[in-house]
Amino acid sequence: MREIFYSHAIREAIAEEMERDPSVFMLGEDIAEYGGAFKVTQGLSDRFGKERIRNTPISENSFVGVATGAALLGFRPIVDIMFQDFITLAMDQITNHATKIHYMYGGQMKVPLVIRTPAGGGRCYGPTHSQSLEAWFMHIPGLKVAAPATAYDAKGMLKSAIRDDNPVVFVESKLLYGQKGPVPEEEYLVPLGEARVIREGEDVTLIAYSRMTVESEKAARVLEQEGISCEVLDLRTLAPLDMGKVSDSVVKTGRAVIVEEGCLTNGVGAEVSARITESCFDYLNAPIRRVAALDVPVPCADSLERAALPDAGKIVTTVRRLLEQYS
Amino acid sequence: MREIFYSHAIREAIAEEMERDPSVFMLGEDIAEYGGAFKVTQGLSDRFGKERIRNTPISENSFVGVATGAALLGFRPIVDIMFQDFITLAMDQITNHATKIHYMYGGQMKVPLVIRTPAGGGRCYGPTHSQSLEAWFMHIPGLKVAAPATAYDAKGMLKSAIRDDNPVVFVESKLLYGQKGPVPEEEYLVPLGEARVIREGEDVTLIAYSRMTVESEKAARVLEQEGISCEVLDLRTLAPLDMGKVSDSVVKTGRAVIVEEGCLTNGVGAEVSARITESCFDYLNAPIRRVAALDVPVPCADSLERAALPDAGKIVTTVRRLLEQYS
Amino acid sequence: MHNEQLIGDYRRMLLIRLFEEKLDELFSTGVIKGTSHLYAGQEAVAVGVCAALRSSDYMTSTHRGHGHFLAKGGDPKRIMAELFGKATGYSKGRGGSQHMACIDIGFLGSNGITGGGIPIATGAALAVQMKQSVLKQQAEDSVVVCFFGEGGAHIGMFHESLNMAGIWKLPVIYLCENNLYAMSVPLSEASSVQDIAVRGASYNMPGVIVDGCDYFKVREVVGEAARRARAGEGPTLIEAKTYRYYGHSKSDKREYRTREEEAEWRQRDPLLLLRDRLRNTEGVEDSLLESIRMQVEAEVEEAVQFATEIPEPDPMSVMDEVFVTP
Amino acid sequence: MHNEQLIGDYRRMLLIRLFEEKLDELFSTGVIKGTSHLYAGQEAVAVGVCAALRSSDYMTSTHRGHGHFLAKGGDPKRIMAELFGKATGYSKGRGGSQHMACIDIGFLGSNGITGGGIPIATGAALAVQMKQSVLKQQAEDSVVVCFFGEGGAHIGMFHESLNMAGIWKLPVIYLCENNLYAMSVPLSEASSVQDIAVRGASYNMPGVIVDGCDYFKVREVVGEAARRARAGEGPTLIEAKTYRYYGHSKSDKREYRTREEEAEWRQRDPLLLLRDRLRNTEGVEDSLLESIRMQVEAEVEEAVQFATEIPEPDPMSVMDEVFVTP
Ligand SMILES: Cc1ncc(C[n+]2csc(CCOP(=O)(O)OP(=O)(O)O)c2C)c(N)n1
Ligand SMILES: Cc1ncc(C[n+]2csc(CCOP(=O)(O)OP(=O)(O)O)c2C)c(N)n1
Ligand SMILES: [Mg+2]
Ligand SMILES: [Mg+2]
Repeated sequence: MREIFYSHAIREAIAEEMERDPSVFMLGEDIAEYGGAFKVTQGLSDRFGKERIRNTPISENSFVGVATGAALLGFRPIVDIMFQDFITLAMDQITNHATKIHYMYGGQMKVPLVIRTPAGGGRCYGPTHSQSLEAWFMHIPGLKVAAPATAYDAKGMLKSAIRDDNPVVFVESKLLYGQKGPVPEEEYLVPLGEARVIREGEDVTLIAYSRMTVESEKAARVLEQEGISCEVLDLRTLAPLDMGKVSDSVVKTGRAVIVEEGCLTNGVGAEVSARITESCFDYLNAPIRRVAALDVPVPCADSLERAALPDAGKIVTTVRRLLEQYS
Repeated sequence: MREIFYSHAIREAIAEEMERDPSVFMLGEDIAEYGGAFKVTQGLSDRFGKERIRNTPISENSFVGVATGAALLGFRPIVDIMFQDFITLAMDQITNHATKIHYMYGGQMKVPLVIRTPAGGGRCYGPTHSQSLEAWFMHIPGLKVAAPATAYDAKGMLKSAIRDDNPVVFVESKLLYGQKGPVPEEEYLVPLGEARVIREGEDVTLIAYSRMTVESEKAARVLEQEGISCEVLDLRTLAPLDMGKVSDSVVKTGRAVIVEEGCLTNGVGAEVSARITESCFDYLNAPIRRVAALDVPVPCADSLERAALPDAGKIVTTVRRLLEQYS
Repeated sequence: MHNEQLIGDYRRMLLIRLFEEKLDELFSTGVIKGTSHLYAGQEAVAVGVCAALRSSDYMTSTHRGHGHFLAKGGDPKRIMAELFGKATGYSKGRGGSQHMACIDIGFLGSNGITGGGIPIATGAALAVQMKQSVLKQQAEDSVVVCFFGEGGAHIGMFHESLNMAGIWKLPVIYLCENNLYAMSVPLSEASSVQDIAVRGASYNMPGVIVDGCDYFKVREVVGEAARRARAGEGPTLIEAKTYRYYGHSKSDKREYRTREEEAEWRQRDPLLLLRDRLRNTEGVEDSLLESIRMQVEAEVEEAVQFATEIPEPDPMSVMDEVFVTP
Repeated sequence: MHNEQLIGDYRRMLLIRLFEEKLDELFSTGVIKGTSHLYAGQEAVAVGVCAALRSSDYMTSTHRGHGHFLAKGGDPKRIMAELFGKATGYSKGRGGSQHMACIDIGFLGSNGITGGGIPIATGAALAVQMKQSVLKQQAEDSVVVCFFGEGGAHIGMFHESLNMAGIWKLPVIYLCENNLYAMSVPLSEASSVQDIAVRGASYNMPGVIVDGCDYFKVREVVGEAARRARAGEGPTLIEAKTYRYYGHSKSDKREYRTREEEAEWRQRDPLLLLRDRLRNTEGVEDSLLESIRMQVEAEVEEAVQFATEIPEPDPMSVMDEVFVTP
């Protein structure tokens, strides 16, 4: 199968859906000729015109609201929030409008809206350009949250998100954009809400999503050398959470380590941990551990950024220590 | 000891601190003559003038930013966000500025800023006027989050918050405003970051904060009749979390139920649960349970709102069931 | 033959007035819970606006939305039912006073967040424009009217949205109801300018001031704005100077303004102005006016009756429709 | 005797230019990581502004902040150190290019969020005003200058903040550097108006346009705005028409604009304009200009040297100063 970049997979998803459905269009800063800050939408304005690949002023809250208004009248907008850090500006329109409209007005209207937003650090961009805030979105009823780890999933899940009748925050990873992976030529969809075991193992389940899936796999390979067998689960969608898959794996291994790039406290891992405790208590052989960013703004300097963010090495250390204590 | 309203306790705290320190002032909508939507600041503009109890236009993000700017130059502003639902508009200034400035600029500047914000439902105000979003704030490094349950704590913690050199989100409860409690005439402080056991018990620890502390106590009284002995812990501060107190109690009882008014998924209880599992695993006799709002916008109609929000009855049911399963 | 539109619109203004007066009563007697923001005093704005528009046009509203909704053609029974928190209310009891919509009549929703509807209206206007240009629905020439108060004119979304509408020349009318107060805060304390309309120039759109007590003047300026919008000439900002008779919400004692000021505005009551015109220029007899009043009173009573009798929402339904299910 | 201020300011403009040129080199050779937004081309704005202000006045800046910081008196060594991610950088390596401050010289910070500094500047101005009125520090008459780009003039915080400054008559100067593009997006695609300055009228403040290539004109209009501010007459919005020579950030190939346009602007290079003036009107000899250039080149080299040699931050310090500890 051909291998393409994660970023190109996203571009293909957008192009295919725009081709298929004239009501799909994009709003965002610098997405037209410039192709977006990460070149994800490059070429799309040539192909679909600048009405459908529409540059906006720097007005995050309102262009999310504009997309919501267009969705009420039958369009399926895709909004590009250039860095996830800027989504802080749009929390009102996301929380109080886009996600509430369907329920709050008695089910009369729907808001098929996708908000694409690259998260994460590792590029020395500093505190306002490196955050992973997706945990917030899990706390908002009526919102789906997708966070693919591979080019294949990025394409298939984005296509599903665009066709979904609910608002979806689509978390991309800046560092994954440049990673290649197999993506079929023919059309396919990856449904939202289904986690995936990407490596089978016996001793401990590593639960991750987005870029941390890659780090978890690396860690699993290292640990294998030491005789520790890790099952690696890619959540893929954070809301709804596929707790069935999580439980199945944790029941099997009896141990869970959750890995995410966002800050530890009240991160994604908090919810996953709480649910595992609720559902798998009788099967747990060890406390659940979380590997996450330190509770600190993501610093700019390489040495500090590495210290703040999780990586394979930190996962290895955590798993190793857990198995020493609870083997 | 005299008993005063929770709302009056807050007013006293503000008045005392404004008296004590001329750099303390308030910004917010309708806080001057009108006294705020919940009359908390009534009379303060008469006493301190409208420069220090300053009405703002409806501009949440910017008046939080204005307060931040004033804090950089030595003031200690208190911002009133009329309903916590509107803090969604200010997430950028809170997340990317107020809380990052100290760290991000190398420790040169500080932002002593208090953001008062009433949360919660129970008044049939509907989806945009009833939310409890405090879990988000625990995910922001550099931010303290206080959520008092009594008039005594409201006063003492607000005074501590005003004197704190860090930004503090101060979560108030609309339904508690009208509750009375003992408050001494003489000055006192309640430090931030200390939880409190408000009822001792043996079988299970109920962990709550703000209004849910009251519901948990009610539930404990009911359960006592059935021979179930509950320890009730009031977290008081959500960030930093006083895990020492939580662990001590859970180690003793072996069971924990966490209660909050916000939505279940990625709520405060998620983090507390994850930390309990991490620290008390060997002492847990039962899975941790969470009692929280359903993952739904808070509906307006009384019958629906009751169905969505947690209360003593739901706590009782949860505890009862837990002890049946894991006695 | 009388002028049917005028009489119909007078009737609608009266319906709003009596509906709100009834609500005031129901709130103060505790029949209705929650809160509510009454539209009485501003009727000529909502009804004047709708008189200039087609029923197929769109509208977004505010927290003070009952008047807008009734003007747009909302059913008083189902609005009342929503206020009573009942299952057959427009929002099935979930939204209450501040959150009602009816997509079928183009009413895109009242809104509990001040200014929150401004970008949504702008997006609806973008959708109308793109239906023409992208979806090639040549006949589509709807207009979106976006209501907000002068207090809402200070929030960032106002600026961001009007800028986008100005760039894209969207078919939208920004209708600022300047009733002098945002809750307790008078215009002068919250606004750097006396007239919100001057801000049109910041977005390359006309900024028009109109007497919001005068149904005819409102209808006229909105008519011109709608013409512009349909002709592709872009958005208009209209500021209607008006006044709300009741407090901001049910608990407000109106201490921030004088009874004299209130009395002055009452002298230019929009209903009286229109009634006098009907009498003097249109030759409408008092008997007709009287019978209209009786009809409207009955309609309001009927709405209360309806709302009282229908069932509460089933608590078991609380989680329904959080998501759209295929 | 030469005009020392002019020569000093020329020197400072040259320092900014050469500093940014050096940075461009360091980025393209991979010596520096992360990203950076170069100020070259806009020097007359930052230096002209500071020429009109006192060193005790305050400033907030943007993502494109090195020029502002150097103009305000920032130490090139510590700025460079921050860009290198080193422990003695202004932000101890935590902030990087977009997040530097120096409270001691009134530089309240560059800012990675477009428009994010606008309310902060406004609040600083409120603090200045309240130091006078509430804290009775009679001598306090500082001014705050708030930089932002024309792209930043479309975000809600611009509107909200200027409205508050207008109401409260704050001592603040809003300095919009209109360099025609926000990343790739030209003014005409992101703005409903051609001149941002017209928006002053929305907040009851003067809106002034100035040639941002002309140090003298910038100094003059800022001088008048500062006088107004100190006299309690309130804020001013100034729009400086300017141009950035490099791409938006390091990866930008400038495909959205023509080389001809760039060449045209280069003809009115702010440094050349000031140099000619120094030569022709002030009688400054080429030898002096040459020695200034050599000094400045040395200063930049010294900064690079400094930044290269000092240590990386200790990874163990990563959690320091998340909170202020008593
Ligand atoms: C973002 C936000 N901030 C504050 C409020 C609280 N609030 C509700 S209505 C109102 C005043 C609105 O004034 P205006 O826009 O003039 O409308 P009016 O009530 O006069 O019709 C305020 C402050 C809110 N609902 N939303
Ligand atoms: C809120 C926010 N949105 C988007 C960005 C990404 N971004 C950084 S600079 C920039 C363009 C800013 O343009 P302008 O204000 O004109 O300043 P200039 O770069 O031209 O100096 C954009 C879109 C950001 N940093 N913050
Ligand atoms: Mg008003
Ligand atoms: Mg620019």
